Amino acid sequence: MNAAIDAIGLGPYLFVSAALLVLGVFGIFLNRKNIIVMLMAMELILLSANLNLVAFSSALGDLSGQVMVLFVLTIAAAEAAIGLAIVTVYFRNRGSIQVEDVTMMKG
Amino acid sequence: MGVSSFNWAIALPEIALALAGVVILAGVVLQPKGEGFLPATVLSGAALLGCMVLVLVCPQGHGYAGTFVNDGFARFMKILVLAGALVAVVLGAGYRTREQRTLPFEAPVLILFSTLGAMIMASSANLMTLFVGLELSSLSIYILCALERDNVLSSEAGLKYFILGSLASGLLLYGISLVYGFAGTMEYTGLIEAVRSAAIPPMGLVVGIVFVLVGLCFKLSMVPFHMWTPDVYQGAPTPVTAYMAGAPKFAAFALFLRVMAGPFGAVAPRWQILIETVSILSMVYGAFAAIPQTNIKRLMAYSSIGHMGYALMGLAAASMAGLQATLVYLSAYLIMNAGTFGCIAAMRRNGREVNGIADLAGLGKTDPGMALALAIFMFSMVGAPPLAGFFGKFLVFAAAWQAGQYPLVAVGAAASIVGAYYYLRIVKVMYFDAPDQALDRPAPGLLLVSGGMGLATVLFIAVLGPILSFAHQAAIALVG
Amino acid sequence: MPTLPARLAQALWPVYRFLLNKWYFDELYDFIFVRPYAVLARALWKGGEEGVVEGMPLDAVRATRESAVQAVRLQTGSLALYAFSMLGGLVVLLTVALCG
Amino acid sequence: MMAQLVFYIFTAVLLFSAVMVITARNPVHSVLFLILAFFNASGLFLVAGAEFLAMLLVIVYVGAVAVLFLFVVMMLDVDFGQLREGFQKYAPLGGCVGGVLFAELVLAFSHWEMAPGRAAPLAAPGLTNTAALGGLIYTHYVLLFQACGLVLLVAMIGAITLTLREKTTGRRQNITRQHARTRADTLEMLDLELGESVADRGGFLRPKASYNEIAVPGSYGLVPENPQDDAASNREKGA
Repeated sequence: MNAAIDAIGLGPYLFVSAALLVLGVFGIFLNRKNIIVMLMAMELILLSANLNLVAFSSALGDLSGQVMVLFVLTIAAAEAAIGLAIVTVYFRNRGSIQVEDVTMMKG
Repeated sequence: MGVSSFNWAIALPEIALALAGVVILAGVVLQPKGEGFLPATVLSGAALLGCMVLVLVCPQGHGYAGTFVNDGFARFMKILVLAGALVAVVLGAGYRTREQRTLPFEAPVLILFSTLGAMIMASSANLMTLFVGLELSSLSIYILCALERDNVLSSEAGLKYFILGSLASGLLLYGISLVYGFAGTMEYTGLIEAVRSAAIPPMGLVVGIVFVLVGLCFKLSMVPFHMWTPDVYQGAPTPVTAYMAGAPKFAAFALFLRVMAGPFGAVAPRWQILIETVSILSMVYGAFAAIPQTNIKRLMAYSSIGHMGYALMGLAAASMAGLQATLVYLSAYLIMNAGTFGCIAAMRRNGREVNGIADLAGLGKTDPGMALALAIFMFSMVGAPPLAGFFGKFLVFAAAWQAGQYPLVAVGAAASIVGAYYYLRIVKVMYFDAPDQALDRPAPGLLLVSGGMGLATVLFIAVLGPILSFAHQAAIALVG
Repeated sequence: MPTLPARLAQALWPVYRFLLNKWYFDELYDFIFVRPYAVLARALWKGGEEGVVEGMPLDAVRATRESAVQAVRLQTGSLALYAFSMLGGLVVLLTVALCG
Repeated sequence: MMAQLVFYIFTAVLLFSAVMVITARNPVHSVLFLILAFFNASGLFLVAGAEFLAMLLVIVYVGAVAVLFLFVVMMLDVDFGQLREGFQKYAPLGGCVGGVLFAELVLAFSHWEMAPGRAAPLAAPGLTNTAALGGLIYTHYVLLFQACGLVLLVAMIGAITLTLREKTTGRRQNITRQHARTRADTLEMLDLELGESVADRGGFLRPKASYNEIAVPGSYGLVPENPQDDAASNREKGA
């Protein structure tokens, strides 16, 4: 077990990650401005999960959590690239990235 | 960990598929513009077929330091996934016509990579494998949805699926992190021990399980995590929709069964009620919301929501018979779903794609063959004997009844009756409404898919025995 | 005495009428059984058959259709609402799992 | 004590910048706050003893992902003044539901229990964090490592297929050809009668076929099969 996390304890880390998760979720469903802000909120959610994994990995003295974070970072980077590509295509077709304009299909 | 115990060979199909994908991509990129689609399709189809053979011959066992497992269950699911992907690739070839060259050559290659992700999901023995496979599969699908880049509906579908899908995988990942924090490992074998060792499951573990459940329910489009389904199905190019309704669903089911019956099996009482709830909601919502639809792709979206509800009933039964019934249900669903999408992809008038249910009017006179095939699929979806859908539904209902899930059976039966209304409406439109202008002649690839699947739907009873025993082996491999 | 029956009939006129009309059995039958039955049948035909038996599936169909239209109205196409429904589902499932 | 102080400073800035990411009016500010959030999260990783991941977060996230966001926000010609302000209609209800979620999470996290019968931890004593991780991803997790490589390949395919336009809007020249041209094949002198228009003679907007000669194939539209049609279509465009 890492000395620093021993002093701080697991609780504060989990609390921060829970707060980040809720903020990220808020960013996705309360925001009405811009789709790119939604993608950023997604990054916050992934960050909260990463924070959890690192904290647990450190507290357990087990490295597999950190390996998982490594993979998640890779995948999140790929996800951001794809998301931004899709947003670009959407913008070229529609001329807008307002959240409330994404309602061509419904019912 | 010695190299010999690493068991390289058990991932042979995956490795072969990955190499094939890279080679196809590299080879086709060098082709002149616009000429790469057909070679890419043919090669991808061949790769998927070859991979199916490899799945059947490749050795079974655990390997890769506990991250990967190849057992009877994985084998069953991989065959389903590969068959679904193969159908989608063939549909893509028939869908792209001289007039409508909207799909680029990357489409079959992306389907191939997505299938690879789905196969990794089916073989996961570790939460990390689960996540990586799921993301490989989903990221390819996000791109596939938006692939008709000059079509605003397609890019909207891609955008919606991407945002909601990444939200779901974020929640899934959060759940994985909590489960890891409880158990100290992500391997299923370790998780089983850890979960069993806790007398009362602590709150943190329960929260983690619920988050994982939600992430998987999203992929299966279970109510209330289904909202993306109709929009994405409608907007995505038809072969992509056909793919999405098949292979990724099977892979998500594979994960669902593996994770819930394996690591979290010991705390089944905590999550059983959740599964029953989403199963009931999906059956009912899928049946009701399909009624006012006028677009056949949207209708199929609601239909798939309902079907996933029925298939999940087998898991809610929490018995060996239930697992087996779910697997048979999925096989039947694969066949009738692929056939229906073969017909939908063939719906063109004057070279332009049409998707309205009203466009099918008079098909019984203008194209009796296709009308007959579509009618067979619709009756099969209703669950009329002796078609494929009947056996799936019957086995699932029987398993749920034996397990004492009477409310589930009652709701399922009621939803079936409501569902029959909208499936049979299509038959009515085809045979009794005044013929409209005739649809174009379908491409040979599409005829092959719908004809073949129509035959399979009718003759399902002939292969029921082997499928049942295959499913039985798979269920045994899963539960032990 | 050929006049005896006539006189007898005259003397016991009401009885004679009673017997002549076969104890008013037909009328009685008509009053007790036929009429109510006709009324009942008519009521069932008009009210029951057309109203209830034929109407009930119609009502059920109408109710089904209406609830279907309502169900579809949830599907507004708004991304934010879709995400919100997912979160709502998550919270409900979480609460059920934690309490159960 | 020192560790706690550092932890709480990082936490405070992290949460503040996360709030700003989702509430800032200008998306560019959101991206900048996202970068700040990543820096602080990397600090938290450091406190927890994950040095390699902390550095990776700074290099990959701040260096690549956040800059990609910034690039796209600026590339898309969005009228920031028109972006709607405020939250969705159901914000109060949404806030309550989110609050319930947060409360349940905090409740579950207040006494974190670990499984009594958990497996032996996977650790590599005596190695630095980076060396240990490197050892693991190339041995235990090699399959997943390769699968992640495929994820990146898929992302690359996607980004290229979706956004690369064959029909570029700009007209591009083949520079060497352009340099090699002489005035004679470029300019054409016309003698016009009084009242006659150059348009009647094929127009001067595009001097005949020589114009297409120096074009990068495809970037000037289709090469006309005969110059007469080209001139006609040219006039239409001019009109």
